[in-house]
Amino acid sequence: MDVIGLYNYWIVIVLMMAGLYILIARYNLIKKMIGLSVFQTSIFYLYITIGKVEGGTAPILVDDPHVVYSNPLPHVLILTAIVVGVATTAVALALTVRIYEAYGTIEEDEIRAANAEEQDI
Amino acid sequence: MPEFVLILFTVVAWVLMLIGCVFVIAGGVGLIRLPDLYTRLHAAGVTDTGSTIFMLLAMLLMTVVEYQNPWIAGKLLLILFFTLFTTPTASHALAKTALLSGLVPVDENGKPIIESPEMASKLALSRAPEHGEVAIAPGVNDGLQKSDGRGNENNDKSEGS
Amino acid sequence: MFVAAALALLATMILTIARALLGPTLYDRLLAVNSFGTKIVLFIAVFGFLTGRPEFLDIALVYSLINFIGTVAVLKFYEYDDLGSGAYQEDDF
Amino acid sequence: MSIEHLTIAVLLTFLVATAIGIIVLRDLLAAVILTGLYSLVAAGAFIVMDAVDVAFTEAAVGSGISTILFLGALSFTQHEQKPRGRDSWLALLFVVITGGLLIFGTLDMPRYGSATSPAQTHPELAKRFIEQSADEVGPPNVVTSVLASYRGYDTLGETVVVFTAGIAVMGLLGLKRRRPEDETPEHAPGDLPHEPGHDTDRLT
Repeated sequence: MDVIGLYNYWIVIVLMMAGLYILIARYNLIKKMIGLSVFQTSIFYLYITIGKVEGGTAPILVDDPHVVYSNPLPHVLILTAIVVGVATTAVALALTVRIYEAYGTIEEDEIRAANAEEQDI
Repeated sequence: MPEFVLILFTVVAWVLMLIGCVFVIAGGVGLIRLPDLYTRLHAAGVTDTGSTIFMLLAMLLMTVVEYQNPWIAGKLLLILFFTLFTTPTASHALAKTALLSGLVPVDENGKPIIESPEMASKLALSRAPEHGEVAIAPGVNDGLQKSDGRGNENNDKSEGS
Repeated sequence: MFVAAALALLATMILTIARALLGPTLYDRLLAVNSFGTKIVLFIAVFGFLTGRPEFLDIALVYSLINFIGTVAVLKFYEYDDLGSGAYQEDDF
Repeated sequence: MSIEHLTIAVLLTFLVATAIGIIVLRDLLAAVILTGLYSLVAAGAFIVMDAVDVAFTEAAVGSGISTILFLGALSFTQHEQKPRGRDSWLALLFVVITGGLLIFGTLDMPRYGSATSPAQTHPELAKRFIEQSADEVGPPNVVTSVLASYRGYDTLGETVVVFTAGIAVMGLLGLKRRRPEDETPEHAPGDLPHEPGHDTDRLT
């Protein structure tokens, strides 16, 4: 088994699972957003890992024709993803603030309890 | 540039870089081993300013030796400039906010220097004393004299680090 | 030379991360994060020389500024219990 | 094992340590601070892996703007409270099984840095961009060329998304004062200014 060659992927998966665990097991909505951003960054990492070429350099052209460049395409995709990611984070946090104003709490179980109570009445 | 100047530059760069490395590691160890926040600020200050100066100067010399590119040297100087301005400011703000929130500094035996968290926040809100002036703020002074004026000394330390 | 510096910086980063994770108070974590930022700036500069492409120093420059902004934003949040009425925008951008 | 491999391994281990710290910490402010650290470490690792533009954006957006957005949200809600979620064994089991399956899946992935992986050898994509973008578009930074020219519509769509998000945040929070001492929502100004930062990034 090639540890150096696969280490990046393993770490990406561990990070993904860490983010997923926060999303599942934590009830606080802001904590969930933090988990989501941890998950997001691990995906960025997966793409950049795929784009890297051994012995390559950053895809900024130099005069020397023998230079090997890393793959620029994943970088472009991830640039877009980062910006879109922060936009979604902003919307989600705004939703959280609204939820707090409506329910007085940002804990998922308390919100559920409040909803159930409302339906009973 | 003559050969011996380049060799001299490289040697000096080596020495500077080694000094920088020593500072970096000393700061890191200090960050772990020192007892409380205010002492750890000193350790962080060693890496933030000391090692930055030495390492960036070493890199500046290596730029002269290897690349002769004024842009790289300019960027290095800008990094040095900004780091020297921003990190002490951040440290100062950190110490001041910690004191304001009532984090009491302790001496080497773990005994608090300032009597209570409220005293610490009062101390943080007070103006720094002028030269020869003892009073810090009305009310704070009594508490400080009981601890032999060491709180006063500590105020200077935490703000200057 | 640069390899030695990179190794020293990596070793110190380990200690700094340990402080950020252990740190009993929030200020300890903040101090560790701030210090880590300075170290990563130095590391990027050293790494640029190591790989022979020191053009990337401007990234290190941006890092040093962002690091400062982040620390000051968090401290302002502590001190005034929120980010203040719009004042953080000037700090930030 | 070269210094680059060592650096990446160490930085990745930092990432895992920080992620575990985020999971364990109950204090939201500490978790937000650690998220900033996480982004900073990730950005450092991106530089080592040649993605300078991504590192630039990640440092500015992930470590700068995201942290400030989180702080803004915390200042509107209860910031001193602790998240109470249980350490659910079921969740842990699910996560471990999913992770195990994914790790099993990675055994067939191209190795790190492989120059013969499908992503590298597809003849019409990366190779063509690197060889011809200087003639066709101009700037020496290939990422800039692809972002602004070959995938220009994609970037336009991204701008639309950011604009929509800004409108959504304004619609959600409204323009009324939240608290006596505050004005306008903090998010709306917060998420627009990263566009200029993004542009300067493309020029590098």
